[in-house]
Amino acid sequence: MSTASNFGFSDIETTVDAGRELTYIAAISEALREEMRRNPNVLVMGEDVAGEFGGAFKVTKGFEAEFGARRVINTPIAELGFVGAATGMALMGLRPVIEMQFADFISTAFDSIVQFAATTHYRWNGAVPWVIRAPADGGIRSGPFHSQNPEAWFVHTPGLKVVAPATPADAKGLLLAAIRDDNPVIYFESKPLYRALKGYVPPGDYVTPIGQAHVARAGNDLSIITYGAMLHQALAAAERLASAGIMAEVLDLRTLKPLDTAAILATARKTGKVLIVHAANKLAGVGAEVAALIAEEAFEWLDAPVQRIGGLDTPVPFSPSLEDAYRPNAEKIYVAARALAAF
Amino acid sequence: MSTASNFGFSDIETTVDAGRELTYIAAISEALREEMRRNPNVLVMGEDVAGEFGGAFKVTKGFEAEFGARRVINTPIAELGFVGAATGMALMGLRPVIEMQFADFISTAFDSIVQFAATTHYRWNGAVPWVIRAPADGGIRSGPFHSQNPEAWFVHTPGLKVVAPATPADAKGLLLAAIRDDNPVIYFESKPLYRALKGYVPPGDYVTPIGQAHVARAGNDLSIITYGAMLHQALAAAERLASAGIMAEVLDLRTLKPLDTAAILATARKTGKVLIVHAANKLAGVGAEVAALIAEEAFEWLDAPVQRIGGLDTPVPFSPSLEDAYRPNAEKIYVAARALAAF
Amino acid sequence: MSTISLTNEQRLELYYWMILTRVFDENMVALWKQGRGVGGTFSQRGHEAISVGAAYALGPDDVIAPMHRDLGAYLLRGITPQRIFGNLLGRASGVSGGRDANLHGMGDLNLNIIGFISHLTHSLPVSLGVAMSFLYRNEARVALTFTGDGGSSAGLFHETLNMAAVWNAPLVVIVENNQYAYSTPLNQQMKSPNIADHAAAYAIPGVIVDGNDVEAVYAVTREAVERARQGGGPTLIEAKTMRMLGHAIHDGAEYVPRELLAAWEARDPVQRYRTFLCENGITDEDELAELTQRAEVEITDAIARAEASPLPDPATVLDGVYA
Amino acid sequence: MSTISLTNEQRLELYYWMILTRVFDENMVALWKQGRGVGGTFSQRGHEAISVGAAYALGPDDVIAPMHRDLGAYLLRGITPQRIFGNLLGRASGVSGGRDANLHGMGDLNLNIIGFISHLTHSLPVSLGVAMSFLYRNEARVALTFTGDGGSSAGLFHETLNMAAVWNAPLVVIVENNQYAYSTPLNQQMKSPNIADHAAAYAIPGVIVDGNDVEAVYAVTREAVERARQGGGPTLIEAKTMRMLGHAIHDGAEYVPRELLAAWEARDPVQRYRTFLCENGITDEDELAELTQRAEVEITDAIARAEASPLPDPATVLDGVYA
Ligand SMILES: Cc1ncc(C[n+]2csc(CCOP(=O)(O)OP(=O)(O)O)c2C)c(N)n1
Ligand SMILES: Cc1ncc(C[n+]2csc(CCOP(=O)(O)OP(=O)(O)O)c2C)c(N)n1
Ligand SMILES: [Mg+2]
Ligand SMILES: [Mg+2]
Repeated sequence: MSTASNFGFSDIETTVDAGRELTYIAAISEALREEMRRNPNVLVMGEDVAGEFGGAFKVTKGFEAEFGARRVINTPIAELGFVGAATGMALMGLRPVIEMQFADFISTAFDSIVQFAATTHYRWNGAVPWVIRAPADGGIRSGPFHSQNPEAWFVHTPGLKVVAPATPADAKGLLLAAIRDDNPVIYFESKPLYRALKGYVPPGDYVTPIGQAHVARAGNDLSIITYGAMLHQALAAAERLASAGIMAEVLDLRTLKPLDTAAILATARKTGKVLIVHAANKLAGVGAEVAALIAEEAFEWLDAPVQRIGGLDTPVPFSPSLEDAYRPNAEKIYVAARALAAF
Repeated sequence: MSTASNFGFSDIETTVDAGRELTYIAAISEALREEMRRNPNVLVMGEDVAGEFGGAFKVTKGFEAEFGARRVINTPIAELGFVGAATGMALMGLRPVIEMQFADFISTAFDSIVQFAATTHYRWNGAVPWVIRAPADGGIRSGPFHSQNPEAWFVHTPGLKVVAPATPADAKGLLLAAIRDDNPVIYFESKPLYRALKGYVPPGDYVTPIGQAHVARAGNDLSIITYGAMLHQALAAAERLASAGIMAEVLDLRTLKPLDTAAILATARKTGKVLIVHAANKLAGVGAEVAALIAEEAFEWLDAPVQRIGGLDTPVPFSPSLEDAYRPNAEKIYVAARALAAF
Repeated sequence: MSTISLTNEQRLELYYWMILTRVFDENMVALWKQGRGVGGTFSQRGHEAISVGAAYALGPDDVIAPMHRDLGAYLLRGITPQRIFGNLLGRASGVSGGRDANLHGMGDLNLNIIGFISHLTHSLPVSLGVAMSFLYRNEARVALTFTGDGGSSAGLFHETLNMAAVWNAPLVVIVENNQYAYSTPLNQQMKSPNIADHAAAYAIPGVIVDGNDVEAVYAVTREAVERARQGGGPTLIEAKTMRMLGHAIHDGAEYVPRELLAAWEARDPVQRYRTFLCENGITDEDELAELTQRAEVEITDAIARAEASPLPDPATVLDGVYA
Repeated sequence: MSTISLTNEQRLELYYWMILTRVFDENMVALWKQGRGVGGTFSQRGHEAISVGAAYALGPDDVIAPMHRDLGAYLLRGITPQRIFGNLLGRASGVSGGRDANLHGMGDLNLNIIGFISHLTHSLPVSLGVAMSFLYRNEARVALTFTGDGGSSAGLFHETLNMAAVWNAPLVVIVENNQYAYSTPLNQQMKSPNIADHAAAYAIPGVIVDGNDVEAVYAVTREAVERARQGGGPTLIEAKTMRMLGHAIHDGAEYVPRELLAAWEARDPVQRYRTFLCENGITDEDELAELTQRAEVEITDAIARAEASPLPDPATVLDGVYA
């Protein structure tokens, strides 16, 4: 996986070869288009999603032509209000898929998400089956407001579900699962993977169940628990570790809420050494919950301190030299894993 | 400490006896009044803070009469906008102390806090010395929107400081420290302590430094790490544990960002057994960071799994029967601590 | 008092919902004064004509999203007094099953009611979304929602009205301008006292109505609802009234000038309609007394049943977080 | 072309800032096309008259909070082209020291400039707070800020104008209505095309001005600034213009009808002022060519220096999170 800087603005390939190797973003687009064909209650809304334009990253290009303006809605710049409107639609049984232009702007809709949508079923049985697609993550020289990974805010919030696919297949599978889920689901897509990562995507109706992590690589010496773009950095590190005779197991969480605690504890108990990696701020990030869970429930199996690598406790800096210092990568993972293996 | 249900609406005592035993809320009010007398750049703003009314909890009652309308500003219901306005004032060198009517409404101002105020110094050296006073916490039958403990969102966010006093003395000392700090500080006050907790408060200029935890009770058998109203539940549990021959050390974090990692690691290494307690949702809460830190840096000293008790992963339910099930208390702490001691 | 084509039967219905709301409110206040309440609660006094008059203008398939002073709307739309007292008292039988407090969280989609949330002013965009679902499915239904003068200062007021206008949504927004947001008088909230003035900038109709005149509220709401139903888009209605008691049960509202209250007391919406009905020979004091009596029985009975009903089983605390 | 009392010297100054902005922009676009850029950037073409005309109306102690199409304002207020190119290229010498991207984060309190943030429309409330600090300290200073047509749909637009009106704050808000928010045309953003209409509901002055006429922009801004300075409170100004290139450097803006662009091209603010200055004998083509030449040299030099300057030391990544 490269971190190509043209991560986002070109058109998405629409012709799929027989081997069904799709880019990550093409998988998102395909899942959405197919589900809109299957289910007339599914619609998309967000800034610039309609018309020939089809969204900042072109995920919905051609959608208005196929599905009509009623199902492909351009919104004014009013995230708080239009997520609220999506909640109203969802309460009436529609299934809006909301595109945030960048995940960074999800905070603008915060109250609509964490106070209204997240609590409504608990309070009065109102189901809110919307999905927010949030183009997240950095490494692409986009600066503090186009690089954020804000998932921890939502994992801490009762009533939401949170997913973060790392592969084209899961990009499709988790989006379908998210749309079909009767709850508000935040779907964090990884911009650096958009056009840089290709992989096999099953045709047709393919679902990755929410709540199931995936062992992306098996190993006995230590566990690397991660998600999103960092999966590929972890896999690259694991490859190098293997050359050094260290067999790392790599667990791709895929769903961040609800966490697959069984899978987390299984790998921790299996290897006894755990390194948790994510691009988001390490401090009080999702990795803290994973580490705490392991320290609580796999303690007796542990042979070493639970390690974490994450973003620094700063805004995401823009300049390449600073962003590289800010951001985890395969090299940093490799170094930490070697130390852990040697513990 | 009792959880009296009249936690908030009566006037605050203003005559202070020679022993200087003040309620928690009187200590807040005193700190604010005294600092406004000392520093003409300090002002208060928020919904209903002005006039004879003086705020939903009466913290600023009489302030407009003393300091004038210029320094005691009633705002319309526009949290996002008025926190933004406070940021502008702060950039010009004023020190606004913003009252959120309830901590639950801090999410309404989210972007102003986490995107603008928190990042401005890192991005262009703009110092934002405001304080948000956020009346937090439940146990008082106030339901999902008047009982929240949202500190974890802010601890995860780079550029903020977060404090949570548990005693009248720290209520004063941390408020003064927060006002004098050149950064945006969120000050979580505990509603259940407002009028239910009294204690000695030093006169005059008394500061509790930001970033320093406090050993509220020393002990060797296990550590209870906590903050806010739960400190008093932990102390009550420790008392009972002592009768059973178990000597618990109780660490009051006081500051949640930056965490006093030295104090946390010291107590963990000292006792080898740690129980972390907070009223906020346990899942991906501040306690997760504390547990992860310990699992990372005190691992070799640990004699038992790191335990956490927190709120459930639900909105805070209103009904007494449900809220009691939701919320940690001395009994639950006692039970968990006994099991931990026996590990 | 405006006159529109309401049958006398309908007028008595309107009156009954108002007196039921008033009796509910007085009993609720008394209950709390006796220390039998749980948490806080909001008095409804003064708002009866708005909540009842507006809700009465809807058809059964229309959706309503009331705010915290719209008890009358909940009652009229079919939430029983017992379920509401159950909510106030945190009972399992309450609308929210003991989960949400006072008049919040009282949604019931079977009755086409969206529950209220503390955070102002989220009923507006949510109702816009409800209205958009009607356009989506080509249904001739309308969404009606409410905000206070205070809530109108929030950004959502603007975002919602702007999008509703662009999308021509079948949405009616009523601002219950009761002169105060908690302790804050109107002139500290906005410079122009007429909130309906905002409508012009959205290029939608804006109407000011006497919020203490139930038939007038009914009439303007009805007109807006029918316009929306026929594709005419959203309307902003400002109903002027006065909050006659404190913001919530604990609030003595000493900050409100007594003369102001006295002036509005003379325009009490319930008493005023009573006088209108009698003076126009639509009914007489005996029949009205009977209605009051019926309301008293209904409310007293509801309180007794709600108080006698159990709190939720703590073992259910985790239930219902997810659908 | 409106006429107001500007000296010829001032007019040449206005022109210089506009041509400097234009030359900066053209060089920047070329740089990015050559792949020498870092991240994205926003073209300023079409916005020169607004950013320059408005900023020129301020006194040195007034505070300005520009948006992402106000390059001219940054230049006029004293941020050097080199520091701005340094920002765009992520250099240590950039205004934000490599921390923030493109024209964001370019605050400098020594120059009375508030930095822009991506999240729309936070410059508004922050500038309101700046204005409030002037009232607080009894200083005769004014805050000026900007938003796009797109940003005017955000709730902060309402919250800010409402509070500014109630507080009578010395604040001027200019909406740069360039017909599009990214790909979204005005009629999908709002029903009424005149954003200044909102002013009436806040009971503050609202003015529409030709955003391609630098002297007109200067004149209305100057009037609003002086009113604010004298205690007359806030003004909402809507400057109508057209975004002449894509939203950002990567955007070809195929969604904009070519005829629309052609129509606006004929009203190009720089060319128009050039014609005005020549036709009125204020200057001649030779002098103007010389100014252009001066701008070219300044910008070329700035680019060279910025490109040659180092990236930030990675060891400093943690510096400056806290004050
Ligand atoms: C976003 C938000 N901020 C603050 C509050 C606290 N609060 C509850 S009601 C209220 C006043 C509401 O005034 P108004 O909208 O005029 O309604 P009224 O109570 O007068 O009927 C306030 C400030 C809230 N519920 N939501
Ligand atoms: C809250 C928020 N949502 C979305 C965006 C993404 N975004 C950046 S610029 C833009 C369009 C802005 O349009 P307008 O305000 O008209 O300014 P213009 O670019 O036309 O000058 C959008 C949607 C943002 N920056 N902030
Ligand atoms: Mg009101
Ligand atoms: Mg625009």
